[in-house]
Amino acid sequence: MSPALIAALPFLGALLPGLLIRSGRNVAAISCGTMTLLALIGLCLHIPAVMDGQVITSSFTWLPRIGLDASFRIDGLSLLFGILILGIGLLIILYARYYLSKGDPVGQFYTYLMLFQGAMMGIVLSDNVLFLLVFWELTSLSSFLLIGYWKHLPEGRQGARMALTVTGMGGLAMIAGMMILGNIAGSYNIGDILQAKEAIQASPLYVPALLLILLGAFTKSAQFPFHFWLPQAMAAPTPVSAYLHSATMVKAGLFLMARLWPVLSGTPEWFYIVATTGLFTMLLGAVIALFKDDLKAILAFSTVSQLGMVTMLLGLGTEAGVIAAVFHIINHATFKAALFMTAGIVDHEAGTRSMKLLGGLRKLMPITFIIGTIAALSMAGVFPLNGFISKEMMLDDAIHTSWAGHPQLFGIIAAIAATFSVAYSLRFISGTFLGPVRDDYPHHPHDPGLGLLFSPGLLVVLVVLIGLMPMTMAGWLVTASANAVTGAATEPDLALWHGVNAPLLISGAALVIGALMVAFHRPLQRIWDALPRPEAKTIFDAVIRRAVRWAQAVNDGLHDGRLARGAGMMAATIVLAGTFAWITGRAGPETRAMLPISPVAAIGFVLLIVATACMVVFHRNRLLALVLIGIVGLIVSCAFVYLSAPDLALTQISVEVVTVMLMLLALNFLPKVTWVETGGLRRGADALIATMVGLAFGGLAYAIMRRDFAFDTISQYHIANSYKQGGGDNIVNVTLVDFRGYDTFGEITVLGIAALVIYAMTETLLIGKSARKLANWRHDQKRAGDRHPLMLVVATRLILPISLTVGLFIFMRGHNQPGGGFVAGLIVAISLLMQYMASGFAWAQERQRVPFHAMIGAGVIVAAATGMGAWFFGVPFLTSAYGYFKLPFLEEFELATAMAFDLGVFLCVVGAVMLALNSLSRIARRTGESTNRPATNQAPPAVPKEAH
Amino acid sequence: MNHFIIAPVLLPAIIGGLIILWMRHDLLLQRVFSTVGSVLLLGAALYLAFHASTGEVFVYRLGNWPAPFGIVLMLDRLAGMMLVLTAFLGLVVQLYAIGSGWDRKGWHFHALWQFQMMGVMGAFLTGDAFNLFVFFEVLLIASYGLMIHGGGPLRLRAGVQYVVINLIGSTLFLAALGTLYAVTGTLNMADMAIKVAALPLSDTAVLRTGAVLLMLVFAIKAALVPLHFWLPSTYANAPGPVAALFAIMSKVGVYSIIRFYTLVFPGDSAVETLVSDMLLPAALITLIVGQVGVLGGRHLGRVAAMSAIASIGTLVIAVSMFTPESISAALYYTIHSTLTGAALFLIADMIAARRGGDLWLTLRPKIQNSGLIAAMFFAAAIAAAGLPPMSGFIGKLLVLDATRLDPWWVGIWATILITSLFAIVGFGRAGSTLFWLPFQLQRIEQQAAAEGRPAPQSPIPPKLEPDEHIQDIGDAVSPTLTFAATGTLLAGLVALTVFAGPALRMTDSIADQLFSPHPYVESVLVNQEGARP
Amino acid sequence: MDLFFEILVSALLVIGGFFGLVGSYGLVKLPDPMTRLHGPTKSATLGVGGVLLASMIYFAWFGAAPSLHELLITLFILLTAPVTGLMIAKANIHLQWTRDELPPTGTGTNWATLSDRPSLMDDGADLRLVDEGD
Amino acid sequence: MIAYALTFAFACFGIALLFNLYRVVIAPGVPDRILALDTMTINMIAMLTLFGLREGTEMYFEASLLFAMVGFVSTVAYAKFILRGDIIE
Amino acid sequence: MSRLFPHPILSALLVVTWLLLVNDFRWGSLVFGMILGLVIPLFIKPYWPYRSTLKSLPKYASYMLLVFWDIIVANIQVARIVLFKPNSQLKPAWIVIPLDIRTPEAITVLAGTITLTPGTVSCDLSECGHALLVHCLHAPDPAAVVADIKTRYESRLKEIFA
Amino acid sequence: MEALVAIAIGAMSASGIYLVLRLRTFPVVIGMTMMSYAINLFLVATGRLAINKPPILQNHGAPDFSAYTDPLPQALTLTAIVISFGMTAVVVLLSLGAYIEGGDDYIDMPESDRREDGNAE
Ligand code: NA
Ligand code: NA
Repeated sequence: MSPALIAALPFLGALLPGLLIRSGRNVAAISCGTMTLLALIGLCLHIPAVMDGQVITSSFTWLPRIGLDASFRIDGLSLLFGILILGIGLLIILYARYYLSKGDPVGQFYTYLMLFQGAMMGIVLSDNVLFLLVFWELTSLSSFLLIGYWKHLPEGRQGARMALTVTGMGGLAMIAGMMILGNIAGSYNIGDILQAKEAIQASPLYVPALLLILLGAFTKSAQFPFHFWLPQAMAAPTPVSAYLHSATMVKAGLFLMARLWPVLSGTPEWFYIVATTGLFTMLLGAVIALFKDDLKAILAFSTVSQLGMVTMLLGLGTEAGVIAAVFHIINHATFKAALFMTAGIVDHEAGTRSMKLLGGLRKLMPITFIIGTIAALSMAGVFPLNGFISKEMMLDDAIHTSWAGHPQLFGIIAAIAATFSVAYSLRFISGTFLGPVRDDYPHHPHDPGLGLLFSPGLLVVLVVLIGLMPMTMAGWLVTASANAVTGAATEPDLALWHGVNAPLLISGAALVIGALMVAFHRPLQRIWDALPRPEAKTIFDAVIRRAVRWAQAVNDGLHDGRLARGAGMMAATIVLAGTFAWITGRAGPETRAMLPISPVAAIGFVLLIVATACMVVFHRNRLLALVLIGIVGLIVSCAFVYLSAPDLALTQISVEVVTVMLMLLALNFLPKVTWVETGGLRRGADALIATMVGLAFGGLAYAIMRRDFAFDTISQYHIANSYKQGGGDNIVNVTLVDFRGYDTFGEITVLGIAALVIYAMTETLLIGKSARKLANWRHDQKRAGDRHPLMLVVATRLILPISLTVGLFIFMRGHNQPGGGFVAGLIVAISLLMQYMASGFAWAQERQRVPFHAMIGAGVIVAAATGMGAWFFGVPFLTSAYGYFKLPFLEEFELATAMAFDLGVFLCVVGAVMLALNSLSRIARRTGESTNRPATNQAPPAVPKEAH
Repeated sequence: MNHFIIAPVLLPAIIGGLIILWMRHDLLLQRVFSTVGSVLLLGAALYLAFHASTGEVFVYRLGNWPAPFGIVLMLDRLAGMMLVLTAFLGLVVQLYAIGSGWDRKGWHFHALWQFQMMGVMGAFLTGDAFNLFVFFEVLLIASYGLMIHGGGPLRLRAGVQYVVINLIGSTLFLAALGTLYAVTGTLNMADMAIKVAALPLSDTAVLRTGAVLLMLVFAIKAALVPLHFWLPSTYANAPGPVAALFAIMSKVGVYSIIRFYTLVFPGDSAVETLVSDMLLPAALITLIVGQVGVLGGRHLGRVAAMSAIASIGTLVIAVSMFTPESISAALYYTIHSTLTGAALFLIADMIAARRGGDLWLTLRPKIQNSGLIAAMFFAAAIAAAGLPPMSGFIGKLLVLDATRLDPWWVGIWATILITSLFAIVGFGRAGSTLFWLPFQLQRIEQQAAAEGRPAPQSPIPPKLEPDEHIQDIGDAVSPTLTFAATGTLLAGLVALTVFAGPALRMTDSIADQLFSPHPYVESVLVNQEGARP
Repeated sequence: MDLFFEILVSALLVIGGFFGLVGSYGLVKLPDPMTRLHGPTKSATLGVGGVLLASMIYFAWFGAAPSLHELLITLFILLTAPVTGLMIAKANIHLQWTRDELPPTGTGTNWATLSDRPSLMDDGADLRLVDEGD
Repeated sequence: MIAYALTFAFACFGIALLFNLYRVVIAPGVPDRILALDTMTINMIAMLTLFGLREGTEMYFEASLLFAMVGFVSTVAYAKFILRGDIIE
Repeated sequence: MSRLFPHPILSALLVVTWLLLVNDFRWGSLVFGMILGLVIPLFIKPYWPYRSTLKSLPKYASYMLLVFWDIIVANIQVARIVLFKPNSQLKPAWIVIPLDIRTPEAITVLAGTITLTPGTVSCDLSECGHALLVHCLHAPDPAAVVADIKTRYESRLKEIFA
Repeated sequence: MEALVAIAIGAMSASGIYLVLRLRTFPVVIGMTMMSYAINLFLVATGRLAINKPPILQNHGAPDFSAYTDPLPQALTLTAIVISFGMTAVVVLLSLGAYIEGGDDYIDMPESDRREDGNAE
């Protein structure tokens, strides 16, 4: 079976429970089990080839450019781990079927479990480190889901997050490490990397890469100081714990260290980091495990310890160490899975996992007792179980290791750790099964059915068999995998009995002392409890809590919703970056002479500066600010006239009046005064930023104005062709409707959309809460009588036709003289607005026959249609045409498609301006103001006769 | 081909125009027209992208004026990709908006949507610097309308800020364009590239200032720190589908940076590496700020918003290298982060609709469809945090790979990887609070019920009173459609992962084209048959 | 003849400038808002009128073609200045004057600005005025 | 001669504009400010006309005309605002 | 005819306006101006519902000349007051002018005239439109001002407006 | 003359920015208007200053480039004026809407945008 398919089968299996979600536990378990079994069979089919020393690979290109390929390999190491993952997985699937209750979402459980299984298989089968990383992170994610499976338990959620955080962190470090490794080796392919030992170890980046990769491995394998997540993960359902912490997740780190052992090991860095960490973790985990009361906590810390032991063995960098490590991986998987399942059974049956509430189950649950005891004894390293053999090998390696010139240190610590292992194992047995039967178990414990017992039972059988016949049962696998790691072709000698040697003596002593420690557990516990010790979980929680608080503080402080903060930062950044760009460049001499300052200009300048200064000083009086805006606009318009930009002047001044009207409409509601709310310091800082901006912007303008263009500008073409090609004398207008008509098309769309936005928002304000607010609105202003003064009404009625004529004139002449569709549109809009102001909204609205919306839509479509008309002549969008025509008795006149386009502009402008102002005034009318139309039923003021 | 280039601009413009002209009062008709329009738009985008993929650069001379005197539209591979991405996102999110009923929360949703599309498409297609400004404004003004769609005090207030900041941005844009025009005398981007290359040394100060100001404009749009302050409140308060659509808006800024600083101001011009030197530190800080925001998020909308900022940081890190590999990585990441950001906001909206509009990351009762939404959230969060198996991981690898030769690589890698952890923790907390914590409440209630006790008061009573500006599940026209739309985005991410190879080949070819701009310039300025003299 | 028009134009310019200045000076000098209203509404009209007239004559005589369009601006200003004055006066009345301070209308009704009845031009009042006849 | 007259007129209207500005800024009430702004517009028209006269061009006629229109409308709007708060009702 | 030309005087005014705008007599402009004179009044007809017509155009022209003359005189007077009369000697006054004219157009013209002429500004109308409030800059004898206005302007306007 | 224009641009943009940094919507909007005046003048200035050389052809052609100021910046400015008008209109109404809905015219986001009592995990 292809390695890819083997890796894929669990993922396929993950889909099934989801699809069969209503079918219940059996279907889910069977389907998942089948997939697992298939994969296992597929894997086992490769055993002969692997035993021959072959490496089976298959590869699919995925991201060839960076060397991420979906490559798979099966060698001895993959085989070992694959068998563990799938084999124990199969047992877990079975066990979980009986462990989970009907109320649990079983479909989810199996999906997560299969996802996890697939991820693990991916790790062990990957032949590309980047590809391996994918699965590596997937195990973190799927274990997050598994650990948090019981969502209602706070411990479950916390444990899941903690596991994700720690292993996720390691995974991230590993990404960097793997990429460095791949860059040194020139390939991410594991086969290639394994060949590059010299290059890697000679690289200056070897140590960083090593550290980063080990960070990944240590976090995953719960090595000190990252060991704390593992016990927290015990909140998961027991089948999960049994799976993750015996055979799979935590072993991933070990797998990785073994996988990269050929290229990373053998250096002092490797030895001191890996072996030391492993040794210390072994001791630490064992010690802590002794003082835990929760069965699963004991097992968890024991796992930490046992993993430390394997790490230590790998860290030795010797072949013997690897063999012992590999063998212990197998042994640990068997007895630890059995132990977790036992603990699960106890929990399931007795209703508690706390040893304070347990004891004496030997009589009530004899089969469980036997299974648990055998497994625990193996964990203790008791003859003749499999744990014994690998522990002996470990002790043998340890006492022959010299650490920083201390030949004994390693052995002594290993021996102490072994003693504690004995102690917690024995305590597990005694605290659970031995002692008097109690009458206060939460439930009524008895042996469960075969469904729950089968898996641990089978594992215990293996424990015994491997112990008795290590070569037969596991020798081949250990050989294959150890050789895959070391690259050698040796046949390890696994034997139960090596004669009486130092390790055996140590073991014996450990057994005795361990038993004594269990006997004197109470005083030891008291000492332990009295010892001040950092609780890793507390520290982690505190770190995370602080980090989150800090992040919240930074986030809240930074994004505090103050506009001035953002705008000020923006302004300062712009000025600083712009200035930096300027000073790092070169600015040649000022080539243009200054124009003389005429008195007119001087007066205008003084007015502008005074008005601008007043604006800053008096802006709190809002109406005055508006008046000042009017003045500034007026002067700017005059400046445009002065600076040869009549079109701009027309546009600016007409836009300004509409803007002022808009603001007046809004100011009707808004407060009329802006109170002083900022301190002097803040105002000073703002003034500083403002000054910076002013200086920079003015300076830039000055620098530009005093220099000539480096090249001819493209506008020379426009000047030359405005009449010849565009048929108009007003170059600005021809530019707008022809050379750059597309800009104008976008521009009128903007205007139209603006009106739509305003309309839409008004509609929203006129419903719901805001509408109720408006209905009860109290204006803060005293109102005069005479809404529609007679003289005003009459005058505006006369002005309307005149200004329409003016608008038409501006429109028609725009192509050749200042003006055009935009200004014309504004003039017409303003003259219509005059009617609204003078005679009232309802009165004017009654006379308004074309809906403004339609005018906008029509404007955009007229402009677009004019542009598309060009297509019929096979020329691009907006290609203009014009011609001169002559009617009898009259002069020649010009017709241009640009005029049709300008008509679109005109319509859009009128529609948009009117719609916008209309919408605003509708808000005002919603505040309960009557209109002049519905008021007709009111009696007109009586005219006393005597007045005549 | 011929006139087809302009279709992505005209099609939505005309549909938008027709909607306001004739369908103002008929939502059903609007929906049909708008959807058909979006489908056609996607078709047009695919058609154009297909043609562009040959490597040919297509030029459309508006008004038949010769370049550089008129405005030209430009279609190359990059434009083609952005068109497709936009049209795809637009269609999917629009379907979400219809399904969720958001489009009936206020007026003119569909018209504004079409105009929004018009603006974005126009920005991607234009070959003229000032025209880019115009279409930026089109897309902005439409986005204002969409952002405040539905109203509500916070949304309107955030809208004011959004508009004001963008007005400053527009002002800056004009200043930059004025400066560049003053020194080069042209607005056409290809022509400007030639002028920049030929610029006498005495004028570099003005040019550099213009180039940097322009970069800052795009950085504002892209929300690069410290120009990002507008983003969190805007995105968090925008209607869900609108925030989702905004995922493409920040990309317009990034697109413009890529376009301008490969074509007009390449590193060997007088601008030198000024822009990339400024972009890189800003991008790193952006990434940090974004991920810190994810870590410290109290509100899912803001978490998603900060995640969007972080993705911009990652993206701009890649951009700032300005190598073909890094631009290719950036483009891949663009697709990824657009889809991811959109998916996150849609999911947040689905949650909000079931929580009375409440996205605070605090204990609330379990929501309807919790499992499915949780699964979607999980997938989107994985993508956002850059974990496998979603495309974020590949994107991250690509960015790491593209930066490995930079002298700052250690800092870059460390920032990217460490901040990823922030994201993992932040999203982990968010997901756990949103989807797991309610089970605790439920369990307590169930136990209480089983024991006949009155259920304890939940810590904070749920806010389930729908206000008019809050989307409620009861307003949804078709929840199925919302799931389908969100699922489509996630499927897009999966496809981007599985077909990362082909995707990267595409972005590689785009980057290659960007780094050999000669054919581009040639097709704009030299081959002008048929244009007016 | 040129000299005549030169003198005419110059005189108009001087007159315009003078009245323009006086009008604005009145705006500064006069004691209260109502009196200040008199300055600009009159003097400024003649001021700008003089200048416009000067321009018209100048271009008509010295320019290429006769030009009368300044007349349009003059007319426009003459048309609007009274309305502007009225509106500002009403604003002043609204802000600073009460019924008692103003003389009675003599018609038994109130001044419109201080009234709380609908405006004369509302509800078809213009029609009513027409019906009443002169 | 015309040149001197022009200069005189320029000076007059220039000073007038300064008076107007003074009244806009320093005023007991808003109507005064509005009046001053209105006068300013009128004076600006005069200035524009003088400028056109000096430069011998009639290119600025449209601008003057528009100033007149716009000045009227904005003055009415301001006054209406003071009178009624709502300028379109 | 009246349907086609709702405001014949207005139409003429528009033709003149157009020609002034074009500022260059051509037949084409005249034709176009006449078209405008035809179309625009139709377009604005709803905005000007109750037209009142001028009874006598010559009388109106002579009235205009009178007002024009008065404006010049007024300016000189006001200039003297502004420049030379100290504020303390100023005698501002409100006066009320009872109106005999009724049409809005006539009232408007009268009020406009008052504002444009010597030292007086029309300030308000009574609710019923039968009295006009005028402010005088310097009016030692208010009654005389009232009489002057009524005879000099109002009586003429009464004849002009139908 | 150039110096005056530059100072004017600087002064208007400085006052504009100062107002944009205020706390209430109204001064901010006014500030934006000032900014847009400044930028419009700036854009015109990028075509370099010219007096009485409006870009309107006198005799249809035979162009003498020195007789006309650069028309292109003017066209750009026109577009900019129109667009900023649309934007201003939107922001004016938006700030009014925010005032009506929110009850005050502060421009900063209220605290409720960022915080809510309760315990996250
Ligand atoms: Na335009
Ligand atoms: Na509302």
